[in-house]
Amino acid sequence: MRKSSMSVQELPGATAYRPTPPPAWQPRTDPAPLLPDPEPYRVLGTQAAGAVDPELLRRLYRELVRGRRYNTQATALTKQGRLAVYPSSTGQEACEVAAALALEERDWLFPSYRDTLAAVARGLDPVQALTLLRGDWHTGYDPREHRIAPLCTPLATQLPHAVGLAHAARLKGDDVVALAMVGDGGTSEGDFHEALNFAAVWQAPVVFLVQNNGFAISVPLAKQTAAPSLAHKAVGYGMPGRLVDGNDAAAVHEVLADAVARARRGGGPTLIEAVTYRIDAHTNADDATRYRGESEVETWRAHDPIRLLERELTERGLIDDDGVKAAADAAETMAATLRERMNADPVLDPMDLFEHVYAEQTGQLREQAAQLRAELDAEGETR
Amino acid sequence: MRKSSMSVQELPGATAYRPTPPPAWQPRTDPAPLLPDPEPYRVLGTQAAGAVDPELLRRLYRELVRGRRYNTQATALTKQGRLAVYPSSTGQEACEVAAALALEERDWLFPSYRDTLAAVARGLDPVQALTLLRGDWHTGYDPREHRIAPLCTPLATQLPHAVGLAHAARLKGDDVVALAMVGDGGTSEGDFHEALNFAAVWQAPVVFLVQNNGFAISVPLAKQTAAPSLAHKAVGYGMPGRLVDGNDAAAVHEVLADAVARARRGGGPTLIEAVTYRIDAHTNADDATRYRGESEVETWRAHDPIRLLERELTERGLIDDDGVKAAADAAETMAATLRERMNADPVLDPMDLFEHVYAEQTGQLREQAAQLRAELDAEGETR
Amino acid sequence: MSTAAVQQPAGVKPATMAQALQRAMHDAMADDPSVHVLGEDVGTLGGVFRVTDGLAAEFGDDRCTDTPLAEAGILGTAVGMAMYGLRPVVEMQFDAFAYPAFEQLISHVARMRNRTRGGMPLPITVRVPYGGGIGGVEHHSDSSEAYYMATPGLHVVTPATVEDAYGLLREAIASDDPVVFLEPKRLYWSKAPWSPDAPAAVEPIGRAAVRRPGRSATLITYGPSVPVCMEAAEAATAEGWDLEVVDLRSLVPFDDETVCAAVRRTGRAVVVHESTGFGGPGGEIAARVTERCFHHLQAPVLRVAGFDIPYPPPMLERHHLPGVDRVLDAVARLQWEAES
Amino acid sequence: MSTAAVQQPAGVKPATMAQALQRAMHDAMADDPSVHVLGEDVGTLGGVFRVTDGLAAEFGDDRCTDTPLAEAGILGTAVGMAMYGLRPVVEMQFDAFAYPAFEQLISHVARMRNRTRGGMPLPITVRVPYGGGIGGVEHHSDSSEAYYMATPGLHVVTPATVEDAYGLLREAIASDDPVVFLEPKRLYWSKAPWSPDAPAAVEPIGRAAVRRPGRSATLITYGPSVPVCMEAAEAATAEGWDLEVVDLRSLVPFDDETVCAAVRRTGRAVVVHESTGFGGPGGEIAARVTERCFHHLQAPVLRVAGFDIPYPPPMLERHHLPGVDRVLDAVARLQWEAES
Ligand SMILES: Cc1ncc(C[n+]2csc(CCOP(=O)(O)OP(=O)(O)O)c2C)c(N)n1
Ligand SMILES: Cc1ncc(C[n+]2csc(CCOP(=O)(O)OP(=O)(O)O)c2C)c(N)n1
Ligand SMILES: [Mg+2]
Ligand SMILES: [Mg+2]
Repeated sequence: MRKSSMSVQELPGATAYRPTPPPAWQPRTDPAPLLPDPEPYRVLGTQAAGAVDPELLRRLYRELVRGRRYNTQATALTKQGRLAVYPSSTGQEACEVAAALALEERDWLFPSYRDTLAAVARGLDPVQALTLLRGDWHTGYDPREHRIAPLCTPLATQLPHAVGLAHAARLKGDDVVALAMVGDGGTSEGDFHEALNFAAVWQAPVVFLVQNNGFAISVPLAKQTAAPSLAHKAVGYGMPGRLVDGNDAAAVHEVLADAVARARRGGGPTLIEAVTYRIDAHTNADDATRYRGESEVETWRAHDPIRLLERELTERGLIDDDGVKAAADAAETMAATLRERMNADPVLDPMDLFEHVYAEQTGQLREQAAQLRAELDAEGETR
Repeated sequence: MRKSSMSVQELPGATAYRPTPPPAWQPRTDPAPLLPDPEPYRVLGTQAAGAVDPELLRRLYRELVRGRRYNTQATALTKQGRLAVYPSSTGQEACEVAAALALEERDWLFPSYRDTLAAVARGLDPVQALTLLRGDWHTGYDPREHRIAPLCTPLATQLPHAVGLAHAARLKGDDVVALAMVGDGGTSEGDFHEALNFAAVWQAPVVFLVQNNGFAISVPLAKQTAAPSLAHKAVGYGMPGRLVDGNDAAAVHEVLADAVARARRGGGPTLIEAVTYRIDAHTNADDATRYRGESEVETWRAHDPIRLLERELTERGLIDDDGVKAAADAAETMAATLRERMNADPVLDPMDLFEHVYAEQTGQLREQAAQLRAELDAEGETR
Repeated sequence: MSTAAVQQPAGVKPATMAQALQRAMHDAMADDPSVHVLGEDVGTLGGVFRVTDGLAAEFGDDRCTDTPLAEAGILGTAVGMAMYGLRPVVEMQFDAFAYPAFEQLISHVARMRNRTRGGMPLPITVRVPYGGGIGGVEHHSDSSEAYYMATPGLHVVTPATVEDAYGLLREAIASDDPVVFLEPKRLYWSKAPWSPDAPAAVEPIGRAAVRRPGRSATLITYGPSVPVCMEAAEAATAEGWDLEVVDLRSLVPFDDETVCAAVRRTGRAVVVHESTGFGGPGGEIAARVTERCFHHLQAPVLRVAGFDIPYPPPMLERHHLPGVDRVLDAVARLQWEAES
Repeated sequence: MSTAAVQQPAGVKPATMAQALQRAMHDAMADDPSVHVLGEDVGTLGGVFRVTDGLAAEFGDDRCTDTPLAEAGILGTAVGMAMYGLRPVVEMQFDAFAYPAFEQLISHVARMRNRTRGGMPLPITVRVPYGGGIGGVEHHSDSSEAYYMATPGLHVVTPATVEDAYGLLREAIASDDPVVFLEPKRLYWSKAPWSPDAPAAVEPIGRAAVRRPGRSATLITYGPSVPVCMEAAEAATAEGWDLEVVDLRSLVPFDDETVCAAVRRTGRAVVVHESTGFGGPGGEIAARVTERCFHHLQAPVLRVAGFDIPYPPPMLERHHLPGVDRVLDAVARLQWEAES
């Protein structure tokens, strides 16, 4: 046989033919433990509820009640023209509150525009939380002081931030976990993918909480994804996916707390899908009747997070009427204060426009500031 | 009990407390069938090989031999300064060739910069395939004539194109499948994610072939992903993931052909990970010794795609020396012609710069073209 | 304006710019089955500004499609659709939400025709609601036109009138080139008498329009700043200035002819836009006008633009947006002393 | 230059710009443990241009990290790292491959300080090898500076000399603001005598440098076009022109003072850059110089730029790039007749 120039025998390193798998092949992780349960995890109304610290349940309850009142109050403020816009989390309070309560003070929260309640439940002044939506500034608080990243509007872009921060904290040897919140729609963005991949490769101490509230504005989940569940995306990054009933505050809290603890002990990131529902329209500016029927909303009202928890507490005698009343009263007080404070016009200085664009004002900005200053002065004179 | 304003009993639609899952919960697809096999699928050297049409095996063989020769010739052309750069697919010929052969003429191929061989195996003139890398123009062929999208350099950006084209074809009622090729590194890009999600939601007739060749330039797979395999990403989109030995041409061809057939009959997209290895450096400009040892390369040379197939054919008496020689000769002829044609300087017209920027040249471009024309004329005079 | 109402033929009623845009897509879809609309919430909801209202109902979900929430995916799949011969009209929900699609726009949409020597033109219209003045929270009011202008291969078009909204969008969709179609958000609800059934023909893409002739100085503007300049011109008469207003209509191609003819007539010019000044469109415009009309200029071409800052929060945006006073201040700085 | 070699103290040897950049990162990492380098292939390989060579070996993978292949992820995680007090230096492998990170850059990096009233500054340096002239295939030679210039909140810096490469990069890394640091690819291998152990101090970010004084006209330029302009100035002496060359060094902040002082001296100016002309940096520069120096100008400020086309293939790029002849042609068009 005349050896052709292309015969493989000529290749260096030739050895006997072995029908073996490709040399590099070894699955690096077993996919089985990464897969979410087939059904959303629930605690309330199940055996598991008995194991939960009653004080935690009572605390969750008080926060849910306060959270609902916060939502209704903020929505009312849009009608009074005191908020430019409000994306309500009514119906999603269990996720919002559990997210806040699952974190230690040193941890970081990365909220989206819908998650002002999570920030408030974490202890942020509601007026500061609502600054963005009132329109007097962008971020109304100091993120470092509260360890709450700015409310994020460009979808999913906060997720890589959370990964980077968690990674940096780990590199510095700090015991800090980042919890990042995103909607079902946000999971379609490239930034979601990139963030989860970085998190898994770096084994960063970060927890991703997807609130699947059924819609991205008008677009239902079925047009957003064909996946078995959003939690199933986890396996493609090599991190565990958990599926939880997002209206069951005890379940959300437990799943989040587990994931936070896992991240804290170096176990890496977790993706959690909380199945919930956006009871209100996308924002006050949206008209939800254009894309969904009232009967669907009704079904979900029957699965209300406050109702679920109140029943548990009542049936097990963990709360009495006074407890219920105290929670409601506290919520009312918060709402009254918020209403009153938001009814005051914020004091604004137009010259702030030129502050904090750079560490030091550039010459160009100084010129422009002078121009505005002169205009304002002239206005003042003619007033 | 004094009813507090926040008591859930007041919520409309209140019904009895039921510890049921959230109303909307119903997994939309069973994840089990979407998960890839735990080991890469193989045909050569296994029982399955007996079922493959011998003519297909011979054809694959001839194409692999020709493909390898194409790779060595193109690499040689870089040394002679006839190509600006060449990203070799040596070692990956099974994927390149199988991709071309799995498609019907009416189907579309979406190659990356490394996939000129797939285009050539599909029938594209090698000189046209290499135009980009020679540097006389960007895309050297008419994509519509050949149904081969331009070789794509920005990673993963070709994937949504493939989805859109496949979707458009389906909307038009045409029986057309798109096959998109991408590297292991490319799977980390947001565009990969968005493309696969759109494909699954739209059930577009598209097949994604990831050539996992172990590296993205110098970055090994372990720094790219923590997933059990890249094929496991499929489940997060709700499409099947397949894992295949990328050096086993028969296996790659079968898996691709299955996926193409599935797409053609309306079954939607498939993600395929072919486990292979980049034998050469990233391109001729790269120095692979900086990031990997020769012994790793040697291991893979022993799993050479041509060797695997040649053994199968020889041991089963499906090819004789003449057949081997004929394949080698055909490859040599192709290489000689290519060498000769590439040694001629392309005829370039600098005025082409202003062509095809818009359908109609703008006034601005006409001015600029006149300027260059004048410069060239002046140059001509002084020469 | 008041006489126009009297002279209106039947069918001419006040229409908003949003309605004219909707009608343009509607008519394009009716005329050409290859026109497809896609984007976030464009189907059932009809878009957050209702500009695609009714299209899905009339033409079906396959012609007007609610996509997953991913802008690079939207534009990237539109590229593939265009490769197969469709004419996608893509909606980016807000200016700043077009940024995720930037790579697809710059590296593919703008270059595909050139890369393939004309073999694969991409007749894609990318509709981008842009600019401020609507009280939007951050990321909802960017003027991103400078990015698109700096990218050869794209047409960049922006209507300022109801007639143009229809006419230019029809043209954009019919164009065999990709067009970034910038819709001034705060003009969506602006109204003018307009006949949807016999829409007036408009000048083609690439031609500027003199919206108001004048002899003292030329205001060069586009999109949301056109009404501001018209108002400024009106107010300027009190100062004895007769200002000309040129509405560019298309930033690419740029109508040097109309603009320069105007500036040569008046000898003075101010460019007005909402986009930040530094690196914004005004620099290019001032520079090219000066290159071409240097010896006709009595004063440098001035610019009135948004400040060089991130777009401010709603409660402060009025201080940022160029208004009538700022335009008149600039006109006053056109070295009129030389005149007397 | 020849005398410089004689006067060199020990340790001054020819160094390339790439080496100076490497050294700048090296020294910054050595001085400040919060400086982290991340990007594609920056670790083991030392970057495709070897600009990060040796950093991972010396400082470890955690300080110089090979990331997954995803630019938005790289810049997005860098934002998070900066939020936690680190000083990330991000490498984008090539100009066009920074586009996937555009949203992170525009919507977060540029605005975070402003959004948070100074509460959360982002001291991130984004290194972008840019421009052509290296025979790169498509998407490897873009001049993307116009996009960055049009974005308030970013500094945009680009060195043209070996000294500046070191000095400006050190400053960029030390800056509490985000800096887009544009590295002219084709100058990576340019050499100059330079002492890595006692690098010369350079003017800070925001100051332009007069690279060559002259009386006839001012060439305003930056980055890869600085050597072109120096060569043109040299050649121009044969025509009797004494050209001044101003190297901007930083596009943002822009040094109006130095530039305008130069133009006022000469009365004539040409802006030279590789980026496409239309909507490119030259428009802004010409416009602001004209606004400030109108009555000193003997001729309009002219621009020599890349054509308004997608970057051409390697074999044609020399026809696109502004070269000495094209600069001199522009100088010749500066209406010298008026002079005599
Ligand atoms: C990048 C980007 N694209 C589009 C938008 C406009 N937008 C704001 S909210 C929204 C829907 C988000 O849905 P989801 O992620 O499910 O969150 P939800 O509003 O339900 O909490 C859209 C499209 C945006 N904010 N950012
Ligand atoms: C968006 C983008 N970022 C970076 C690059 C530079 N680059 C070219 S090839 C490459 C590695 C790609 O690796 P992989 O996807 O595994 O494909 P392979 O080269 O192995 O075929 C990189 C980083 C690019 N082309 N596009
Ligand atoms: Mg949602
Ligand atoms: Mg690879």
